[in-house]
Amino acid sequence: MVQTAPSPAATVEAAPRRDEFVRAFRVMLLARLLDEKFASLYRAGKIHGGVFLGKGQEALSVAVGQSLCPGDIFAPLIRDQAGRLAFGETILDAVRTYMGSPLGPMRGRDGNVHRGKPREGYLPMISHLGAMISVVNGALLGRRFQGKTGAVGATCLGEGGTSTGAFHESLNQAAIERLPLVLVVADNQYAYSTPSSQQFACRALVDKAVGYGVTGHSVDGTDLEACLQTVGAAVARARAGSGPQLIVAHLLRLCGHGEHDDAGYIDPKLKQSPLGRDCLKVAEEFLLQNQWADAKSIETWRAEKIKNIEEAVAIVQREPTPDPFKEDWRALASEHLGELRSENP
Amino acid sequence: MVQTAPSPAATVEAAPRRDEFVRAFRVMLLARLLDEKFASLYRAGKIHGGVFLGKGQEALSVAVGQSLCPGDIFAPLIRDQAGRLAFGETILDAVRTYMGSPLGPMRGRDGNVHRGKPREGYLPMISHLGAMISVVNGALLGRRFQGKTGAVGATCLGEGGTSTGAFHESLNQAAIERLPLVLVVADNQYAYSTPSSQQFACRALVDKAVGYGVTGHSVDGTDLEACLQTVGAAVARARAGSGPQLIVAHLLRLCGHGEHDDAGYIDPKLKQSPLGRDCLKVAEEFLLQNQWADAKSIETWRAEKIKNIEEAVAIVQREPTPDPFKEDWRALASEHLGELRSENP
Amino acid sequence: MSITYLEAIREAQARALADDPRVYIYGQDVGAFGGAFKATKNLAQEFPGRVLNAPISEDAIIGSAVGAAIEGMRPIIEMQFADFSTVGFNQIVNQAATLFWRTQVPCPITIRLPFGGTSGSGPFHSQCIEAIYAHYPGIIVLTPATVEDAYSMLLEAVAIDDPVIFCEHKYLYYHLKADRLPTEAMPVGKARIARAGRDLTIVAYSAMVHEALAVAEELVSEGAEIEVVDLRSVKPLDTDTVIASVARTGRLLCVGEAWPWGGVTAEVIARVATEGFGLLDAPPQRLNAKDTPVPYHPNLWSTHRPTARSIAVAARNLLGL
Amino acid sequence: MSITYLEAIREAQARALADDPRVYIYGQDVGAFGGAFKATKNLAQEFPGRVLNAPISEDAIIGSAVGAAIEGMRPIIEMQFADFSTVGFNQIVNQAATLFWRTQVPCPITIRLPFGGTSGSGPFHSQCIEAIYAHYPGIIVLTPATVEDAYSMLLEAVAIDDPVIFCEHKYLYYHLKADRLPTEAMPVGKARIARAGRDLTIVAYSAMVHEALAVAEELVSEGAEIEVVDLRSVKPLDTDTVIASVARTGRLLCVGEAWPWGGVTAEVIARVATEGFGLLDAPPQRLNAKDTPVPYHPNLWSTHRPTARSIAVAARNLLGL
Ligand SMILES: Cc1ncc(C[n+]2csc(CCOP(=O)(O)OP(=O)(O)O)c2C)c(N)n1
Ligand SMILES: Cc1ncc(C[n+]2csc(CCOP(=O)(O)OP(=O)(O)O)c2C)c(N)n1
Ligand SMILES: [Mg+2]
Ligand SMILES: [Mg+2]
Repeated sequence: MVQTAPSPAATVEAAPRRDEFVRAFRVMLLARLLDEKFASLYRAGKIHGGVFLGKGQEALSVAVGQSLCPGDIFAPLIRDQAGRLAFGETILDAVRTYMGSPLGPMRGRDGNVHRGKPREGYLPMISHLGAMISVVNGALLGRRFQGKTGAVGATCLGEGGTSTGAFHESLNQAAIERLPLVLVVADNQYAYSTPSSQQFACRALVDKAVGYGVTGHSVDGTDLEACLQTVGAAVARARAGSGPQLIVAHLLRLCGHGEHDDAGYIDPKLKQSPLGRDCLKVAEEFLLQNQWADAKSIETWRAEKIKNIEEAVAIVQREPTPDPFKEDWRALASEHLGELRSENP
Repeated sequence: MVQTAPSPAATVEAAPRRDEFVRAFRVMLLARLLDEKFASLYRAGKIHGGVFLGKGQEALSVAVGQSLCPGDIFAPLIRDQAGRLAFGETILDAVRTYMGSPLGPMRGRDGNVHRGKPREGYLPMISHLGAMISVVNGALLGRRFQGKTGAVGATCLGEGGTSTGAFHESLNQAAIERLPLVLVVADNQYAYSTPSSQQFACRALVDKAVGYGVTGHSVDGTDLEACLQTVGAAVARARAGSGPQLIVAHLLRLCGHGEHDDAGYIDPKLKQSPLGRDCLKVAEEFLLQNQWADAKSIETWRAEKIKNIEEAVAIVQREPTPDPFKEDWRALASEHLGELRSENP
Repeated sequence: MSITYLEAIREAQARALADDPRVYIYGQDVGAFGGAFKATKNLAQEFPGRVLNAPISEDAIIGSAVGAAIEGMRPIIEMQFADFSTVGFNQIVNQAATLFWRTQVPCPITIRLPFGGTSGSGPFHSQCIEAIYAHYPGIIVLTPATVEDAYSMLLEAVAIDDPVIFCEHKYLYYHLKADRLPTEAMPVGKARIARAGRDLTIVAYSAMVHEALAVAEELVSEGAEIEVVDLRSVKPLDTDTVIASVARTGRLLCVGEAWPWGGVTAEVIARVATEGFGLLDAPPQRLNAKDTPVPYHPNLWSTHRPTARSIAVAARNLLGL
Repeated sequence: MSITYLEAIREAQARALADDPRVYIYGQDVGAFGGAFKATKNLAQEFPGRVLNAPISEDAIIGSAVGAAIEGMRPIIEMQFADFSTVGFNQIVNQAATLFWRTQVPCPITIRLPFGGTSGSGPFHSQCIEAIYAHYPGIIVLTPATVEDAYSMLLEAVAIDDPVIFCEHKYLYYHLKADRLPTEAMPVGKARIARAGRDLTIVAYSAMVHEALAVAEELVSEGAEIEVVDLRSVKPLDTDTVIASVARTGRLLCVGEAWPWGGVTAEVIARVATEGFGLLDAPPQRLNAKDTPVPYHPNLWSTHRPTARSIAVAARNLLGL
């Protein structure tokens, strides 16, 4: 897959590490480019509703998606384009959901980041922060009831989301049941406009772990290699039966809360600090430095991914839009228990 | 107040300590006797609905009520008869609420442990566990807005209540706003029938404090002197501006969840362990040992309190019961915005 | 042999656990203790590992049920009291209720809500909140009024591929007895003519069915034949049966133990008025609890909710007696 | 000069803060940022220390407002979206709503819910959930439809001694403009005849008022004079004004953007059917959103909710046009 010849520095032991890194980098790149495409479609008025990007969070996110195996469970959040792709989401599904295509997994009923395929262990978030964690717990419990072992469930949250009662109840629930849950918190310094100082008062978010009796991990979210290692280790621990793992990654959101937001409130000092580094650039430099890839291959990858994205967008733009007259307008699986009265005709 | 002559052991410095202890003991005794009266009224079918006792928790509870000053805020929970009395509740108010008297603070509209006088800083619990903490926060915030300083807000919870989202959100909220909140958790080993092992998985509940950035305190809840000291110190810290204080007391519930419950599920080993000691007996022995009181005075106190209780019950039993035709059946303070349609005539 | 409404609920759960390995029970104190009301008595012992105590975390309890349902399980969740479901509200109305519509993956969870007033239980252990769930799309809300329905509808609830709010009335738990469990049952979604009559239709559900039946009995001596319709399920609501009854009687009184604004009685009257207007010989009437929290003292409580006494007054008014 | 519905809400808050030292604002991002919709723009700067950012803790946000109210404050709480109030639900319906009834201590808190559908917002940022609050005793639920009402009713909400759910429609935020802020206003609790007519009464509230007005305008050419009643407040509900209108027109269509079961339309029709039955010349009708979550794609969204198009169909049916 990697198109550069192994550099002298790359020993035999380094090869898997390199492969993993390169694989992750390529997904990050794709995620960034796809996010940028969504942003430009948004600016062009081609997307209804909000657009939420993961800029600056790709290293962490890809590490989560890539640490999971088929059969695992993943409930990503709004800034997880990279993790979604790494877990197996297709570009087409992402574009279809943003554009509201009836052929996408949400069929135009739900949109943007609210997408998933529950049957494939890929859970579609609802908007209420913290609400997906217990759903992952339940999926893991379900597996346990069925005697299926070995699977891990991962889910992502912002530091703002840790203030929800749902976060607390579900992490505690996972701890009591000793579920293989990996809860990944991206402390990106802001919840919308609210700085972390107005969100929690503990010295470090990871200090919460001890109060639940779960393992805590802290990681530099701008450093892909660190993310791969920390998340990989946490997933392995969970899989091995060590119970829930809480990962807190430190980084900065490098975009607005959504594309409608210019994020003028972000402290410039933070942008200049190590937290403000762009994980994609850092990873690219690392690649080049280690000669795990050269500039040309990176350009090739980029071009290739842009092509893939443009193709997907072109396909979706030719697809029909949802037809309200073909909708069954039924919220129940039990057809015979539906009601169709006093509604909009 | 103390009717025994100072023992030789009681030095001048010990006098305030002794007075505090004796005062607390007498309230504990009253609380226990009042609880017992409620239990016997319940068995006699004279109380509608449940009866919830604080047996085994009086030392902790009284320490909370007694550590507060007039002007402070207190939101007790179901096992806080002692704390309520120490904070200034009258026997009559307690009896009236249990009996549903229209002359009580809840006027028969609410009953048993759901009582308080918000205007006096004494907040009436709703049943939903954890829900009172943020109300205390808000009262403290209100004081802050009004420039009133120096007050502390205390509230009580069981270890089971720490599993609620409300506990988490409100403790975090208090920490962010650095409110003078004292949150007292009685880890009495069970939430109804559920043992602590099925309620949380951290090694010690007090380990939660660090995750909120608040001060944690741990105390033997069967030891009155320890409770007075620990709670007193925490209240003083809160008052001095050190932000929220989380106290976790270890003890055992020495009664059923309610009087309908024989608590057959309680592990006999726990009953035999130090946790299972009866704080009232321990305090009584301590009194006698230190010669801070003799058996005779304790008997006198007991008789006196029984008399007070019987008098109160006799009064309440002669009081009218609520008259539905005198009720205004209005849930709104804004009379002009009420509606009276399609209701039960 | 005789079996109570509460025992019927236990038996239905025992049978569901026995018949279907996908069923499990989760809730506070439902394990070895058998639940606050003993609705799961001995089930943990009879079905080891399938009846789990939960922490006091209603949000996480419901959320986890959705996750397990996605994986093919059929959880039965016990809320200790219906009133406490308000802290799990979001997971019910936004997570469970939307799953199928959003993803085509069914969400077969049954949430048992011990609900309704009993004397001395006060504002937070007495509520009838079926309407707030029925208002949301994607949820089925059942309100069995008999021992037989408690049993058969709970079994059906577990089999239904959607979230079911199962409102079991605490007053009926011990007060209602039957000789045996039913072997066949009306399907969910169908209302039942609890008593036939031709002068007035009283539509009721849950505990109020029994108050209505008492009134029907009482008013016989005054020459009135009252038909009592037991809704059984408030969502879906069997408008056809209600309207057919009104077609026979020409008069409608709808009784609910819940608060007035937007409750079952509003929905029933709105349906009859819009779809069966011409059948009404007199204005339809409704009777609800008073619009205040549920009071603690029995004197107040028995005035707050409709009773045979107040229903009889309304019925006589409607009948011109 | 022209002022939007959203600006009116900002101005009302500015004035409340200026006039009454007991008022403060608390909610996510309401501080320096000015709120997700900019409804508190510059207020933190203009009123230092009185406009506070909250953590993502709806339960604690509402609970704390109740505590502050007990101490004599008059908090204004902003929920970022109405849909997220479901995680603060318990504190609203069980804590705030019961305080006065239980203790005689008033609970003057205003909870602002940016609510209602906008294109592309999907199932969790579009909901109309006024009915679940109106169902509970002890709560006032306001639904201003005009810039003037947004301003005056919000000011009145802050002055009211009870918990007020203030439903501000996100679609109206930018779409609705007025020349100036009102200097006098109708009181809360009174409905408004938004347009007089004699053939049909359309009862609506919030954004639907404008759809109804468009229909009234449109049907003039077909010879129909439609009266439009803007409820303004859904609890209390001004039944008298509605019934007086029906007395004039004989026909009633009630329109709501919420789900059908037990919504405002059910309550209005139930009231008119029970109290104004004889005034109706035809069965009353109602029109609601479809009984599914609110869809994301504009094609679906605009079919899910009532619009001038679908209201016109229903109106023509009722008028026999
Ligand atoms: C319960 C709840 N309240 C409010 C919101 C509105 N909201 C959406 S995203 C957001 C900020 C989230 O911040 P954080 O969790 O730090 O994640 P980030 O956006 O920084 O990735 C808020 C308040 C919500 N989605 N859910
Ligand atoms: C949110 C909520 N869920 C459930 C209940 C029902 N309930 C009342 S007391 C109780 C057990 C409480 O245990 P704990 O907090 O340990 O207090 P303790 O009774 O031991 O003093 C439960 C589950 C409740 N009151 N509130
Ligand atoms: Mg953040
Ligand atoms: Mg306990």
